[in-house]
Amino acid sequence: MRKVYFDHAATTQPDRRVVEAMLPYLEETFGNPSSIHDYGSAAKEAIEKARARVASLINAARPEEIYFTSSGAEADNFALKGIALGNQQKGKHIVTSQIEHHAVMHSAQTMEKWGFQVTYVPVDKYGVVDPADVARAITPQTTLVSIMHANSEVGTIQPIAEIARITRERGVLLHTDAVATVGIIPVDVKELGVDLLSLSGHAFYGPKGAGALYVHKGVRIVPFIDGGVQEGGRRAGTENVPAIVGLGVAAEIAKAEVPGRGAQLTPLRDRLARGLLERIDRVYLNGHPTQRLPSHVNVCVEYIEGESILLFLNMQGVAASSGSACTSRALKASHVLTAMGVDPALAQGSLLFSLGRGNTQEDVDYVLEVLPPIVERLRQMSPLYAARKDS
Amino acid sequence: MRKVYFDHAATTQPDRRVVEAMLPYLEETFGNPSSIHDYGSAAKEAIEKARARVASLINAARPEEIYFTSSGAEADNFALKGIALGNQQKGKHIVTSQIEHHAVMHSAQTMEKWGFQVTYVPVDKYGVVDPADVARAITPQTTLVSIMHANSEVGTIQPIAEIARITRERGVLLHTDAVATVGIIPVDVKELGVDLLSLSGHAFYGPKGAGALYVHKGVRIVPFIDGGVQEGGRRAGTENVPAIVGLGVAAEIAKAEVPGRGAQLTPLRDRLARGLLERIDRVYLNGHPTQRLPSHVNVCVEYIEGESILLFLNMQGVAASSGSACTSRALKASHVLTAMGVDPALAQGSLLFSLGRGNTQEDVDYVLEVLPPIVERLRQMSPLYAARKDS
Amino acid sequence: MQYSTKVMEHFANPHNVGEIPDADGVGYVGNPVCGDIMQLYIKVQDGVITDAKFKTFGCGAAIATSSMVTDMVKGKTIDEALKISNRAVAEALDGLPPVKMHCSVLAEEALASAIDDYYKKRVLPSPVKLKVGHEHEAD
Amino acid sequence: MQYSTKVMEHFANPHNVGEIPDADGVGYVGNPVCGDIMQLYIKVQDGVITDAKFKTFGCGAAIATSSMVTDMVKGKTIDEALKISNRAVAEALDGLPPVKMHCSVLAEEALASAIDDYYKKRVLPSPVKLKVGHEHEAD
Ligand SMILES: Cc1ncc(COP(=O)(O)O)c(C=O)c1O
Ligand SMILES: Cc1ncc(COP(=O)(O)O)c(C=O)c1O
Repeated sequence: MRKVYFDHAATTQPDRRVVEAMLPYLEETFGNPSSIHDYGSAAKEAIEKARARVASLINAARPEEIYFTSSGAEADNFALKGIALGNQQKGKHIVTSQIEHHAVMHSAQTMEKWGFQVTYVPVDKYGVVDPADVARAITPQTTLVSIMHANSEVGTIQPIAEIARITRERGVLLHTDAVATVGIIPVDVKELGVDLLSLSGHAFYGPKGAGALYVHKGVRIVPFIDGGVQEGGRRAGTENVPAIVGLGVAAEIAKAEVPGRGAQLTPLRDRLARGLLERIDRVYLNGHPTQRLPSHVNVCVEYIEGESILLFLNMQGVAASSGSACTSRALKASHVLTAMGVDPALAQGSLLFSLGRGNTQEDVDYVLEVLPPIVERLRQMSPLYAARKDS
Repeated sequence: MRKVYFDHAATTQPDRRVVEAMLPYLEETFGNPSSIHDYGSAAKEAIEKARARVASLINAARPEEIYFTSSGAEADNFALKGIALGNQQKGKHIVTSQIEHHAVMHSAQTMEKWGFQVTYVPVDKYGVVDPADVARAITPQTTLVSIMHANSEVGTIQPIAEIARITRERGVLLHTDAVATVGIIPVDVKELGVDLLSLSGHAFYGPKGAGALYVHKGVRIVPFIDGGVQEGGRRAGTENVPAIVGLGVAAEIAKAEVPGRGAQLTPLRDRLARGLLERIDRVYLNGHPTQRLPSHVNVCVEYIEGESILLFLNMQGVAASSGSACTSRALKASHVLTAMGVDPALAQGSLLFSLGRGNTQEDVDYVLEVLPPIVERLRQMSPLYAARKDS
Repeated sequence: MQYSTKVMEHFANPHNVGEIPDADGVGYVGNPVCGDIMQLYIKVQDGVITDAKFKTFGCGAAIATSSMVTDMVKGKTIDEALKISNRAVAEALDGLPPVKMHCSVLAEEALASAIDDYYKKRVLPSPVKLKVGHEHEAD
Repeated sequence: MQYSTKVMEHFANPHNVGEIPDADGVGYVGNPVCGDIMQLYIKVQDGVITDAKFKTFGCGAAIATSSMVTDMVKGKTIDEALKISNRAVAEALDGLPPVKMHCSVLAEEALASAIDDYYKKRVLPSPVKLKVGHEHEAD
């Protein structure tokens, strides 16, 4: 049976070069980077090299602006909580959107419990934040605006540079969760004008266990993981040296390959989207028609539920998702689709195909072949489909 | 030149079997455990197997009581902040000791900034906490006591079971940072009677990037890393599957080997301690004479400073530390030695030799051969040594 | 997804899919916003359930529990059927993931709703206490 | 430890270790609690430093900066010597890790302290402003 991996938004397969670079640090070069002997120095050098590579990928001015974390989620928690707590003498208000990843959204909700005020700006039907809404939401108490670079479920890209012009003018810090974009499309912190940016290695052919937070020099942030002096005293815990090395190599590879990735993926994405709309009735494409990632095709299939489709797709060798991997085991409809105004029942039938560099036209055509009968079969089982035919 | 690694307290070399078990999860079995397809299921199964193994090592009743983290430091932050914030309706007071690892100590200090009260109980000259001091420190507002199982700098083992009898009687939760003991000496959460326990894979021949927090069923704890539904909704972030698998294998190996490790290390430790005292004058052994880890020899060498000794030792192929790896790049004398009442100037000359399973008697004898001339040389350079001879 | 083999069997090839046009009782529980709807039809003869069919909108567990509960009720008396708990359905499927236990609750409720409908159709006092105000409130 | 090769050379084989029994000036800065003490001896002839030696209790950087600063002052006039900044010492060592920059400060201060002592011994007004209340306060 053909195997088609269309779940790159959940995670990607590490590049062979990434894995090979990690191997020596799994066993041989095992020192603790904080130790002042050769075992430690070798490890320390390796993570500093990785830091420079990650800095270079996102065009950060200085390697010291990169703080390694264990994941994108940790980077998001660090950004929100570290900035809010570190700048609370100025005020206790932050602004974010209704379509953020749960790592941002739940951090914001936790901070509400701590006595912070949070404004969740809405999005339009394409999932786009209006910079004017951000401008209106900012108060003299606002310390941070956090808007994701691209949404990981529907692929819509946000007008971050425009928002940055507003935050800079208003003297407010800007964080962007760029887990869905770094290593996939070009990301340049200077062009974007952000003060903080989260990224995650496993999202772009790097290893699990290594993410990073970019923090512009001079920004006041308190540590999230308290403890030792690692990461300039801003992130404690013995460094995950092999994963950090892997992240560095993934960054180096991405720097070379990202410019070409869009050109490879876009035609596949469009073929898939077009094919789905043609072959299945009552299928709706989610996200912005043009301001979107080259990798994402998110659709709602009416009358049936997403998980059951995924289970049948899996039996046919196709790996896909119903949206954020973090919620795919949860019960509720995607908060992203809900914020975009998608009918909640329809949102239950959401499917995300996220393409990656290994995918081919044959993969797309295979999915277009196996999906319609699955949809038909589930619809035959659905009381909603029957009710619709009756009426 | 001979190479002697005596810095096992900073980190250990992963076991070959650990590394081999990790390899497939670095590249081939790369799925996100939250995904509902075969790639995801394979990863999910692997981490659940690891969870059962870690639970078994510490005799936890249920695998679900194990929450994977990225490090021991994260587990400590999770325990302290998660319990304090989760139980603040009861009170805002916690009790810990003056000799905790920085991950616990700095978490406690952060919580003081958040408006919590913290009592830091003292230790005696051997570094032992008196359970009676803990009993006295507990107030009706106390929600948590956190006392480390064994100190990672001097090796002193704390009377946790006795403290547990007190906390249980007083209806207070007990956390122990067992990063220095799990996988080195037998650790049994039921015998210890603790509600929470931190451990870290790289401390016992497992990988960097995976630690765990044991949380007894029913204990109220709020997430530390907010986000998705991973780890039962209590710890967000895509799981570091290879590292977790490695931690599981390290736990399995430790379960089999721990009973024998003490017998191998104790004679080496004692030979080294005796040799140092015999061959160098004005050297003082730190820690408890009997209630101590089989791995640790911590001494203070009078008139000279630790780092300069370590640098010379490194030139001779010997890797050691001046105490906690986290502070070895910092300026201040060890807070542990200070709490034990060691003279601050003397504490500057602290050296920690931490032995591990690969070490031999030849390693010990080699250190005993190369260290005395180093000490002599540095003392010749030291104004303190000259002053002492003058007087 | 950590579904048991039994769940996957019932999901992939569910038993008793369909409608019973002349059903003696029809249950309808759940709502599309929650992601699960079960419609359950029973045929009753001399107090014994002789046939059962379902239509379900929902996840793998929702379909599998629908299939299992319709299997289980066939041949049972109404009283016996009312004693089928959600746990029994889950157990018959070799267990469900914790986040999916609500599907077995839904199956129990769909059955209760169908039996309730059976009594109502016959204008008899119903022994069924339908749960209301629940996430998957009976329709 | 990320010390430069130059630092490690000076640490492993420090120049000018020792005392000058008939020194014209002796500086003593730091304290054992902070982990660094430097004792610096100078010999002065016609306003020119002809010899310098040191004894240091401290880390690798403390020893290397002691070695470097004693090298640097030899042959310099007092005025020139007073212009040697801690940065100059650190640069001569190809840099120091940020957490070790205080060692170069200590070296600058030890030199200043020795020169101050030289003036005091000759009962002359000292051009040196010793820093007080500093972590490594002059003795
Ligand atoms: C007692 C103790 N607690 C916590 C930690 C931190 O663990 P990690 O190095 O995994 O962050 C250490 C580190 O060695 C330790 O010795
Ligand atoms: C936009 C976004 N933010 C944050 C995260 C969390 O990153 P991680 O999986 O590394 O925890 C993800 C995960 O896929 C994501 O897509």
